[in-house]
Amino acid sequence: ADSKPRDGGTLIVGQYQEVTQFDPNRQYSWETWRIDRNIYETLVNEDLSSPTGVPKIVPGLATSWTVSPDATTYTFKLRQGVKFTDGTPFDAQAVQFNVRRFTDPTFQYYDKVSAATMGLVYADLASFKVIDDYTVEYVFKHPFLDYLRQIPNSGNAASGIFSPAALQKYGQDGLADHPVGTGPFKFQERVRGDHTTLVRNPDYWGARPRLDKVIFKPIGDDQSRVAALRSGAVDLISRVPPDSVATLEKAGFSVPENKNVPQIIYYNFNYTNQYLQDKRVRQAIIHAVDRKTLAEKIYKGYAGPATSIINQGNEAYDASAVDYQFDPEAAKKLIADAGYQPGEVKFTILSDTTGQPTAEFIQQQLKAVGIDASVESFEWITYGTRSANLKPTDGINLGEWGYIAPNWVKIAHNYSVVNRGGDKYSDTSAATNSAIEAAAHNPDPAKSKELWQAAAQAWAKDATIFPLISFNRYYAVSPRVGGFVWPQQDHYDLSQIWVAS
Amino acid sequence: MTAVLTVDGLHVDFQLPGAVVHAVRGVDLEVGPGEVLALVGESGSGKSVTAAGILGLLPRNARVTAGSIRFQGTELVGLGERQLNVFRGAGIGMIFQDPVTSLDPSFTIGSQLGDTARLHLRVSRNEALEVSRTWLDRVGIGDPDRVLRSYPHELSGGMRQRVMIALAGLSGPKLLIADEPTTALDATVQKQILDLLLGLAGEAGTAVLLITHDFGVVSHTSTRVAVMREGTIVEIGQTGQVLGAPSHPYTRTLIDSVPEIGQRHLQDGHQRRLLGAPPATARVRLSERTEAPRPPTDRPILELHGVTKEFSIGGLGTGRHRSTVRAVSEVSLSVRRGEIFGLIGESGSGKSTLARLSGALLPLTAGSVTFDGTDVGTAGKQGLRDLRRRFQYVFQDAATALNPRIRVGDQIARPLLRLGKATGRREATELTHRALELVGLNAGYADRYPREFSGGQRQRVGIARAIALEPDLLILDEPTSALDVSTQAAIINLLLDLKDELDLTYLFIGHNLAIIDFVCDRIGVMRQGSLVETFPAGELFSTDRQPATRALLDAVLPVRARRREDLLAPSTIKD
Amino acid sequence: MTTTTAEVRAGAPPRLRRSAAARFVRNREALLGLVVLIVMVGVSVLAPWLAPYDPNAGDPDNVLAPVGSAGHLLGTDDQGRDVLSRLLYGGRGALVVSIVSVAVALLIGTLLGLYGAFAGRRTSGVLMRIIDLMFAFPVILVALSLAAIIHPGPWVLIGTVVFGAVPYVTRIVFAEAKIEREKDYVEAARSLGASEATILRTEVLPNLLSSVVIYGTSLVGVNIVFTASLSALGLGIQPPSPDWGRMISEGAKVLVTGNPGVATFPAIAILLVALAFNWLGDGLRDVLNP
Amino acid sequence: MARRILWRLANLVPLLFVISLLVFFISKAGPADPVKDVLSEKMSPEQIEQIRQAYGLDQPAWKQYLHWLRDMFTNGGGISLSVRSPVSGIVFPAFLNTLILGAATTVVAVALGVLIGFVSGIRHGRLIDRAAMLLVQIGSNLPIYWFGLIVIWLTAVQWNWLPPGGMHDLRGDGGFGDLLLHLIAPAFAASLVSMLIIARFVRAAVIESAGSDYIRTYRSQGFGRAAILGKHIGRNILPPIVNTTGLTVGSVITGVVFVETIFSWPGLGSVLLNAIAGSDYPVIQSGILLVATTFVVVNLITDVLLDLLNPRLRHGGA
Ligand SMILES: Nc1ncnc2c1ncn2[C@@H]1O[C@H](COP(=O)(O)OP(=O)(O)OP(=O)(O)O)[C@@H](O)[C@H]1O
Ligand SMILES: Nc1ncnc2c1ncn2[C@@H]1O[C@H](COP(=O)(O)OP(=O)(O)OP(=O)(O)O)[C@@H](O)[C@H]1O
Ligand SMILES: [Mg+2]
Ligand SMILES: [Mg+2]
Repeated sequence: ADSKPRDGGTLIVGQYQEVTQFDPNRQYSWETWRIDRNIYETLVNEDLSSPTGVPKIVPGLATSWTVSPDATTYTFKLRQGVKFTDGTPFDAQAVQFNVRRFTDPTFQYYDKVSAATMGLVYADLASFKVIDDYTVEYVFKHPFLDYLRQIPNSGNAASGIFSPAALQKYGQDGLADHPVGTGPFKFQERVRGDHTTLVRNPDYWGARPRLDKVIFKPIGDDQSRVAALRSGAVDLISRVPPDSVATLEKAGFSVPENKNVPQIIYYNFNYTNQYLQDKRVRQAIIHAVDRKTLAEKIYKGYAGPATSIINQGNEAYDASAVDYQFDPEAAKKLIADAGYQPGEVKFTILSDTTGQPTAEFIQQQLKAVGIDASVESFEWITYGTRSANLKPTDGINLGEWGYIAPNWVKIAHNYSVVNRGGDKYSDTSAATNSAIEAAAHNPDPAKSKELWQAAAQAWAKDATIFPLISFNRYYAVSPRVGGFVWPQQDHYDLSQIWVAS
Repeated sequence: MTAVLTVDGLHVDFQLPGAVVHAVRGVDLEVGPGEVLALVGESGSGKSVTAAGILGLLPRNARVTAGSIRFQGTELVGLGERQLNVFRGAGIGMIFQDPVTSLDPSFTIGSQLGDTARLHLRVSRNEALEVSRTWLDRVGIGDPDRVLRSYPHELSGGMRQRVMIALAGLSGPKLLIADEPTTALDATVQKQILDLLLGLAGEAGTAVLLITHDFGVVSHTSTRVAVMREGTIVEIGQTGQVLGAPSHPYTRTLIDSVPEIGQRHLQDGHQRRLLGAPPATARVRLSERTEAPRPPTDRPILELHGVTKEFSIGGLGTGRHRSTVRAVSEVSLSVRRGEIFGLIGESGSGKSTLARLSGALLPLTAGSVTFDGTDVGTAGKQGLRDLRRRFQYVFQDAATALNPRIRVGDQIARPLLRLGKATGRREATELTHRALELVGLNAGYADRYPREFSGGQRQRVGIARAIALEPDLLILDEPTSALDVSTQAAIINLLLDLKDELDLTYLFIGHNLAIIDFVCDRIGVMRQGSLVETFPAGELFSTDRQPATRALLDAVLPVRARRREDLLAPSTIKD
Repeated sequence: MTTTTAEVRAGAPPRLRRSAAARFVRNREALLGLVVLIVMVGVSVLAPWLAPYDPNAGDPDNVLAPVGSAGHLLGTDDQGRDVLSRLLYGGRGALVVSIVSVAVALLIGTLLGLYGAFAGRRTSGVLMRIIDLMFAFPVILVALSLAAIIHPGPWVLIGTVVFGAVPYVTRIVFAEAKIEREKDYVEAARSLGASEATILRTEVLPNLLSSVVIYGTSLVGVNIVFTASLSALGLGIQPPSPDWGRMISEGAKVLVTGNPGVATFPAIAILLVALAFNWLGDGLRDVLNP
Repeated sequence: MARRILWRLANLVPLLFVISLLVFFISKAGPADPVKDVLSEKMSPEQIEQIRQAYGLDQPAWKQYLHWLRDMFTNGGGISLSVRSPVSGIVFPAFLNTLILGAATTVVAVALGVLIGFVSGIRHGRLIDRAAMLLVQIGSNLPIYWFGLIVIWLTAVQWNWLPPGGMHDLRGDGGFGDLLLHLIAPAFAASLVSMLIIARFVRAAVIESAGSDYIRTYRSQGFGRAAILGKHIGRNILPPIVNTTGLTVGSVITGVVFVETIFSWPGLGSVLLNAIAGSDYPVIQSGILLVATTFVVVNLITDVLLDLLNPRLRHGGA
């Protein structure tokens, strides 16, 4: 890691999942965006070169921008002279094509799937205008302070700009396999299940990427991924199993620590379960679980307890916020108050296999307060479908998400409570909703943090979400690799990384 | 001149789980060059085991516990496989008793003969084929080319046996051990084969150890005879002397049991039995129940009309063109209730096939079979099964007709239960034991598996299985070919007694004309798939017989010179 | 019958064969297999009395204690649960599932294979194509569908294994039965009035037993492992129930870094059971089929 | 015989049709909803509904089936519902990779299985027989999750002999030698079970054949051990070998999912697993149809070979 920066070479990244697809409007999952963002760029970027601090918003495909005081209108000056890797120019028309694809049902290239995915960010878009060849304007119905943060966001609904020509050429479904953007690397090939290769974009407008080639390889099995890193087959892996951290470090690999990454593990409640419709039971559950011990003992300190839905790394993070203390006695009392005998409350904990230790830990702790939970754990993909199709006997199910932008509170509340019909079972849902709306539609940056924290606190009252832990080790890097930085974000910048020869 | 083979005090034991069988208990033998030593004896007396022991080819569970075997002065007992291989084939040739199982089912006859030829004669592939063809010709196979390209299962019993002989003779051994080489052969071919053996002995000085039951064969072929019983040699001496003046009582019994041409079991209304035994006065039937007497009818019990059978051979993967072999051709025949119908004919003439067709064990190519008024071809599954309890088979190849994985006791008892002859396990077991005893086997053998029997014992198991069912019609395909003469006599007598008692009908296929002549009421002669003639048994020697029949008769070997004159038709006897 | 010379041989025939049980006992390997199995079953049944700890109770302060640590003979897993206790309990599901499912699969497969070999060409064709179909059907899909209908658990595993193994058994039996079908003893049995069904059951089956036993006993261990993998997909025995298969897939995480015992001991247990079945099978074959 | 082969191939059509129907309706009736998956966790019900419409999933099941059928013939199976990309591009390459692994596995299983079975059979009851059988019994009953990791750990991490997984060295040129190197560990691991079964069958067949009367005949003619073993015993044990080999090909194609996972082999197993979990029926359909075709063809070849190998069966039964 301490060798001199060097030009050329190939970096091989071992990912923990097969990536979804390289269509910026349809893609989802962090691992996909870690690739995609090298192909597609966004109007604004985050500066990912520092391991600490909320990344600064910096120019990307836009060189400058203005935000109206009410935070509804965003005007971007586009960078000139930029070309997509297929040679077509990047300009306001291209941006318009992109935006219309997922917002304008009258557009020839409108795509419902993209619209559904991108709705997360653009649902409130009132209009989009091309001012001139290099100026575009987005107008939102409500103040949207976090829009700039959302643009380069990861996971789903990132606003990467693709080449309209490519879409026209390959079709709505074809773009995914023939991605064309303006990024530092360009797509070379994807062998499904095996690898994706990117090569340096020689015409890149920004700083020349050091690497000739980056290869991403999915290795789903945790142990195999670690073995691949150790044997030198890959240079960088994500999702280091906590049990491997110490050995990897001992073997000379670096496993950077970052306690401020916008990532949180939490549990959703299933409101079709009769017991969980009672807020006292939900509160009892949170009281019953010792998140500190979970983080320190089961995860050996490679995770930190999360006691608020505002994840660490979020702009509105407040370390002192605690929803419910670890207090088994209080939990027992709450259950008794709810009218249940010990052992009467029964439900299933759904988890993916990586979360299984957590689930089993929770199960044991619930047992101590008289809740009889069983665990069902599934492979990641199976789990996804299973958790999207809950049965009334299911109790809580694992979630993993998180954002830097504080409107994460709204997103999370929507999905964990509103969409699941949880509002009915919370006495304070009206207050929570209005607090969230107030924060979301607030145009004043100075007040933003405060409002979001208040919203989160209002939400926590009736225990409709169960935050758990955040990981603080995630990547492991071979000593061959130089310049790797794990910023406060759930992706990283590859353009300035180098590998030793 | 030293003996080619010397066996001294040979003892062989079989280790069965929980028991030891002393199969051979001190056998001494000597065979000199050019000599033919005949080994006769009771079925199960250890002849085959002795023979196999010489070549070191005993089954895994057998041990030579004592004795010595010297071939041209070399001690063979205790030699390893590799050292024995020096002698096998080129030095000592062996013709096994059961040609069905002794030929490799996966290779053509040509390939099996050819391999041996190339191993021992060091000839090219083509020459090997030529040698094989010559040998098939020498053992009297008429169409060697077809046989060379055939698989063992496509040949008749006699053809397989002759292939076995060719296989052993091919490599020109100094000592030839022939274990009942002619049991499945008709008289003509038998004579041809024996002359071949004599030729080998005479010209090449080959020593021959000939195991046989047929005293005609003994007197025709051998210089000396050894008589074996219960694992030991009870008498040994010059052929003429042993046959003429046997000293051991067992030998005498044997010789007295030899059937002679021209005797009939029913003559002038008098019942006779072999060996001068009287017809049974006591009941011989197995079951206690009495059958309802059958309504007397004139309807034939079995009727064949224009029965034809073609086998298709060749085709994809066999390296030869698809073609058909006509094994049975337009045979019409009717067997009356209560008669014994004999079927004779040269080997491969279609007798066994015809028998199988009669019981609908093979689909017909053309024609019809009627059993007691029911058309077998259209009887349907259930109808056929109903018929089957009324006719039974004794198959030619006892070795393969028994299920190798089931104790013989069960193989006899199960059909009894199935067909309602016995009402419970106990009764079935009892009947099984009785049936075994009737054919001269100890009831204790019920516990054994087929491979633990001698050839003749297996054959008797087959007979026991069939008679235990007391069928109306019994098809006997060479039922006594592997039996020594005294056992054979006992079996024949048993069959006759059973028939009297139960009014059975037999279809009796055989090569031994004396036996056929003795037991049958009517006789049919087959040749190349066709039934050439049928006639009452008494007219077997009449002068207007077809040439095919005459040829068979002409080849019958006399047992003793002094009996020649006794024959009814002396003019037909040749030396 | 008075004249048979063979009858001269007097004396009661020796009973040549010992009873099947006696022969089985003499077969040392088979006996060893039986003993191992009995011990395994016994331990599983007696687990509540033998196990030093509650197999599901984790101790967060004592995770991944190494083999031989004080109080935990075989160490603890990543939840701090006692490996020995889990090992003792863990055989219950594995043994029941694998034995039941293999037995059922053998039964069905053998019946179908025999039937296919003896039925008419058309019936046999249809049957064997159905078998092809079963072959091609991913067992995972079966498992998922079953899990949807009857909830993940042992029955899903049994159903899945049966579905997966039946086509194999069927084809093995089918191919061999087709060869047997042509043999003379079958013809003989037919002539002895046996119906086709009887021939299959009492005549052909004993000749196939060796193959069936070989295949069946090979399957037992394999299927314990397979069901473990299904459990890992969330379709079988659910955590935290101790189950050898699950213990292996969970223990694999800490195989190299942590306590290798968590996965290794159940692996050895499965191996022992599998070996025991193999021995038992070989012994059984010798007894049934000397 | 030739007619029979054609007939069997013609059978393929209705068979595949039945399979596709079955698979379709089972995946429809299954617990999962193709649109509700990891992604949908993070979507509102309206968004999910939109996607559902986009893929025609709001239509009645039979229409969906017909659409799939049409897609099958017009554009290679349509679009995957969960991966949203053409099915052919997902399934074919993966299937090819599985075939490669399957072929290698079969070769290893058959070669080693026959060798071990043969040696054990000849040395029946001796030390080497017992040792060899014990070894394969142990080998084939090692849980793959455990054993595979140990193999990777030792060969890749500790000794650096073999790659830790995957099909190619991503840094190399991906030549044939490289592929072979990557095949060693997974093929070996995947072959263990079949190897045991083949070894046991071969052993039993050798023992039976070696004790048979016709082998006694060859021995009586002084054929050397090698000739008898190689040609005659070899020929007579071919049927069980062919039969179990056919089964091996089948079992490795469907059974290597776990091996694929551990050795990061980009095969059909994991593709199908994911598709099944997500009720992605276009992918399941195409995948299963490919597998089914392979099975039918392999079974057909096996059956024909078995018949050809048995002189009594060559004419298609008596
Ligand atoms: N594999 C075996 N296991 C046990 N006993 C056997 C075995 N083979 C033969 N025997 C027994 O050994 C004795 C001698 O058998 P052998 O085959 O030598 O008789 P044989 O004289 O050739 O009779 P046959 O004339 O009937 O062929 C018989 O009693 C037989 O039951
Ligand atoms: N399955 C078959 N396939 C082809 N040809 C066969 C088959 N079975 C018998 N044959 C042929 O049919 C002919 C008659 O055979 P069959 O067994 O009926 O003769 P046989 O009269 O009983 O002779 P033997 O006295 O030698 O037993 C022979 O030429 C034989 O090769
Ligand atoms: Mg004999
Ligand atoms: Mg015949």
